[in-house]
Amino acid sequence: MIDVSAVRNLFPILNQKINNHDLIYLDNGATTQKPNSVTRSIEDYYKKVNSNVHRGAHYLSNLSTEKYEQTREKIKNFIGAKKTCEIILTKGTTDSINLIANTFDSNINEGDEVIISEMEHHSNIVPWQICCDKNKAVLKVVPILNSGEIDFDKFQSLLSKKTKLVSISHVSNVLGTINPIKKIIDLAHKFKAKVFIDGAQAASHIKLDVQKLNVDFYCFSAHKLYGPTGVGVLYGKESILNELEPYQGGGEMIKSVDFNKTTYADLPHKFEAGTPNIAGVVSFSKSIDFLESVGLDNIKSHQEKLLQYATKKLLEIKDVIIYGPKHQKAAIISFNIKNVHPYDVGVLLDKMGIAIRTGHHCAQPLMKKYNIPGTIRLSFAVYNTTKEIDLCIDAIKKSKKMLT
Amino acid sequence: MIDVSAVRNLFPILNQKINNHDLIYLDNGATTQKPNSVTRSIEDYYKKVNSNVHRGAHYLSNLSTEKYEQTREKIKNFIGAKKTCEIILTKGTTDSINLIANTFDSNINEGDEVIISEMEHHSNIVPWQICCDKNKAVLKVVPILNSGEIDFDKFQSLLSKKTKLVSISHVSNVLGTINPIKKIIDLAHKFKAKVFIDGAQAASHIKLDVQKLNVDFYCFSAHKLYGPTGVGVLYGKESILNELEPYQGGGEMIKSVDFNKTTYADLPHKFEAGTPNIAGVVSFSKSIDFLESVGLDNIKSHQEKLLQYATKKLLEIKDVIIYGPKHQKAAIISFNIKNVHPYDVGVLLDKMGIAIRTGHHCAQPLMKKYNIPGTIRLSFAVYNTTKEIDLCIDAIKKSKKMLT
Amino acid sequence: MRLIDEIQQEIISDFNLFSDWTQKYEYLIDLGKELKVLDAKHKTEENLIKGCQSNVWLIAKKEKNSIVFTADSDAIMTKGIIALLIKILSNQTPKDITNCDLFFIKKIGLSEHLSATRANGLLSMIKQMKLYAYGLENK
Amino acid sequence: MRLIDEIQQEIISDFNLFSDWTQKYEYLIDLGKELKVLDAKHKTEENLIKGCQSNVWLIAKKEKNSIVFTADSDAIMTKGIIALLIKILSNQTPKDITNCDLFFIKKIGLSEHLSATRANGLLSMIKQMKLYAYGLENK
Ligand SMILES: Cc1ncc(COP(=O)(O)O)c(C=O)c1O
Ligand SMILES: Cc1ncc(COP(=O)(O)O)c(C=O)c1O
Repeated sequence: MIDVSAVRNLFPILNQKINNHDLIYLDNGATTQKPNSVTRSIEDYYKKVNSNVHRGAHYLSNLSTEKYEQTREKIKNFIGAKKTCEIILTKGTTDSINLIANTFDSNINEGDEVIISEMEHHSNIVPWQICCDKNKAVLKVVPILNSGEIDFDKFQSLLSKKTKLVSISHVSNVLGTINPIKKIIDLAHKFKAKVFIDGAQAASHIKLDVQKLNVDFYCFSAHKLYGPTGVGVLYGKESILNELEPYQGGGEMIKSVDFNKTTYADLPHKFEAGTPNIAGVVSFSKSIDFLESVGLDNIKSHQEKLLQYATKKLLEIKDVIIYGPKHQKAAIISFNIKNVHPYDVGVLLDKMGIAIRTGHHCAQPLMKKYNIPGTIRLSFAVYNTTKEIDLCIDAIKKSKKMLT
Repeated sequence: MIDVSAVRNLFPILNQKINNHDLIYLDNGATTQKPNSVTRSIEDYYKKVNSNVHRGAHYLSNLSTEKYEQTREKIKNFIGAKKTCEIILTKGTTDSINLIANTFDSNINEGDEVIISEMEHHSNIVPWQICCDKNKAVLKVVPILNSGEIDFDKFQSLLSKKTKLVSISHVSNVLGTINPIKKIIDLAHKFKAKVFIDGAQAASHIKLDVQKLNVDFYCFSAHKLYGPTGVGVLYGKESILNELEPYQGGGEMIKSVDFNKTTYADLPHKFEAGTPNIAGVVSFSKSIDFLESVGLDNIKSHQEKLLQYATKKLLEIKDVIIYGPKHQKAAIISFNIKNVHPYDVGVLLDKMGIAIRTGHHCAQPLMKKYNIPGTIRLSFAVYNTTKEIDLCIDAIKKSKKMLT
Repeated sequence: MRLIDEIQQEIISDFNLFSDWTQKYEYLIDLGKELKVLDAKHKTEENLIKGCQSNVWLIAKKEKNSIVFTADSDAIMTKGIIALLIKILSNQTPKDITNCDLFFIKKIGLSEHLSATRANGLLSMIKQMKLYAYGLENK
Repeated sequence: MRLIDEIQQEIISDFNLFSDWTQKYEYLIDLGKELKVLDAKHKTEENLIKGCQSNVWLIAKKEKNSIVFTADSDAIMTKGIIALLIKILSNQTPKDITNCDLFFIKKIGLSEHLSATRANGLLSMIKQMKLYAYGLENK
């Protein structure tokens, strides 16, 4: 059980007034708020440590490097990786996916296939479109069922010897669907395809064990895990990462540079060219501390409770249509009200201090599948309460009345 | 004239004790310290604004987007660009260079040539090596004179119709050389070659006017301009940027995504896939405020004074060899002491609380040219004082005595 | 036709009567509902101004010396604001449209809807209206 | 040969005599200067442990039951620490080398030089010494 009010005390932004109402922040799928410890850690870093990493021989630069590498170690343990060198620090999920789409493509040749699903975020679509275009490979799309789940039979039938990579989200940012990634990974491996899992919406509440999952690549963004903006994680199996060419050149990603022959550094530095977001990375370790002190399982069950509660309340409103599965679902609800444009609801809720997201959620193909311009999305985090949901439901009712 | 002690008050880190000595931070070429206003702005952002940009229809996400875009506007004015859409926000100089090396390469075909110089930072070498390799183009290297200046005659003779791009640093991070970029740009343009200027070491003290310079691309990192880590700027002429394919896919860089046909967003969003380092970008506007309130010209003349003073004092020490030009030089001094390894000096200075950098400074080809394992580098910023230089000189003398 | 600024003043006075945001937004919604719907045949790709969330369709016709705008949106709130804009700008001369300053937006507290960060296509619509006016003025 | 831990204790006692860092570092520098130089022919790519800033060359030979290390560096401070390491680890049995805990480093306040963030090749050298010992033990 979580003491929500104690948790809320760690998040000063939740005391904001918006349009004369207490802020109710239900846009956690877009980004989460940050606990004091994260902000303080950024401040501390700049006021006491700031120096470039991996470069100097002086006290502060050593300290900076140590703190930077400690985060890597913490991430390694957080996701159950075997070695720290398998943790590449990027600027976010999108950066992580592009990194692999641009380097793993050495394994993708003319006629090969990459599989994604119909529910993917643009960040897990466009890089593969570009990658397949470039390599004359074919992008195959697993359709989803009306229930919002992957059509597993279709997935199975799409797999073949031509499949080089499967890239699927762990949790859909629109529907909340928790995909059966273990089954997907095991099946894909039978065809010697590698599997990339976009964990942007999963890592903040699902305990990971990348070794047990046997996943080849996994990624997420710190800003959706109560961490800073501009920091992302890419996990990759050492043996695979070692085979890939670097993505960006420059800075400390080299062993030696010569106009005739440049050799690259070992993992993870090979993939971390240039001065990284040091303050961000250092402070991200405080987010992981926060997650672990509250406990991922506690976060999960708290969010599940909110999900159940909000779903029930929403369905009591006439003409509400909820998209997505009934079970195996994360704390994300996408819905619409018959004959009402989602944008209008967003505008009115905002007037009442409620921050939600409306629109296509960077998943236009999914909108097309449901033939809708967008959805109204509520997405919950550890600091949300059933009282907030009550207020939100009231506001939705009021909006509906105004709009119809 | 600058009131240095007033400036120093804005930088709390300068009151640190390192190894029982007052910190003397002379590693500004690697990264600069941050004024309170920048740190405070990050804190404010997370405590009052935090929300994702370009996405929501709610109050905070609008505010966040506005603040993010205000920084872009400020950067535009800071460097004299014509339009805000010419300002691409990246994660740093290295990211900016890689972005262009990966997209401008559509203009680089087999047999074409890219010109860089012998004094470049690895970040302005390796991306072009990879780019040329990939496109079967030839990387040409302008040698530098012993004085540390570009061999302009050689540069002229390397230019030809085959030259598609010239990429040169505005200021060398090792030698401090201020390159004659206006001359380089004008000459290259005669051959219809585009010019990329790596301004990492220049933008904090040289007033820019990219339109007057008529430069095609210019880039720098916020963290070297008293700003946060993880933020970079890429300026590009609108007409050229418009012609380039996107670098990364995902998030808000699209107009519409369809499995059959994806169309990309307009500038600058086309090049900004994924959630950016919002807090970093927002706070960078405070760095520009800081630079403008002190005044770039004041910063420049203050640093020049430090440069002159330190150079004179250093040359009074027997067996000191300074690399680089005597004039047209930024506040960076690279030197060695005869028969002493630079690393040893760095270690001893560190013991005395003095943070400098030793080593190859990510410019191994330059080290090779001078046939040295590295240099000892002092690099000055607006908050440094002649008193700090005196203490540093004493420490160098003491180290020399211990080591020889 | 009355002057653009006169109409704006009138709208501002109307809005001043509302005591809270709910009334204001209900009024906007009503305006949106009352807006003459655009014939389906006009809802073409060509007339579309794509916002990230809601779409706007805009048509401009020259009648004598003035320009007549008709427009539509899939979101009712956007439509409400369109109705106001049409009230003000339709049937005005190209010159007046090009030169006008739409100060009413700020005065009635709707500037958030017309900021660059809003993904509703309204800002582009205003730009487009001025562009049409400019184009038709110089024809 | 005395035990590894005995030698470490002795070094710690020696260092305890110094009242400030200058003395300690001067001592290290002297050790570095006194270290038997490595013949140029041994300074091969193969024996090189490349640090980002200073290089280390390391050679291991088995003599009877123990291993003899010789090493060199281009930086004198690195050489000083190498001299200490050789004092402790050279002429010891492979087993003792593999199993030893180099606690003296921390005790005499040099751990900063042997942290993973230091670009002097020393840490890799210790790893390499243990690796050699392990390899030679099992031959
Ligand atoms: C001249 C030059 N170019 C490029 C870089 C790379 O900048 P960053 O590490 O911020 O990407 C630096 C900084 O180290 C530099 O001095
Ligand atoms: C499932 C999914 N994938 C990818 C992303 C992109 O993450 P970011 O914007 O942090 O790069 C998101 C977040 O919007 C997401 O929800």
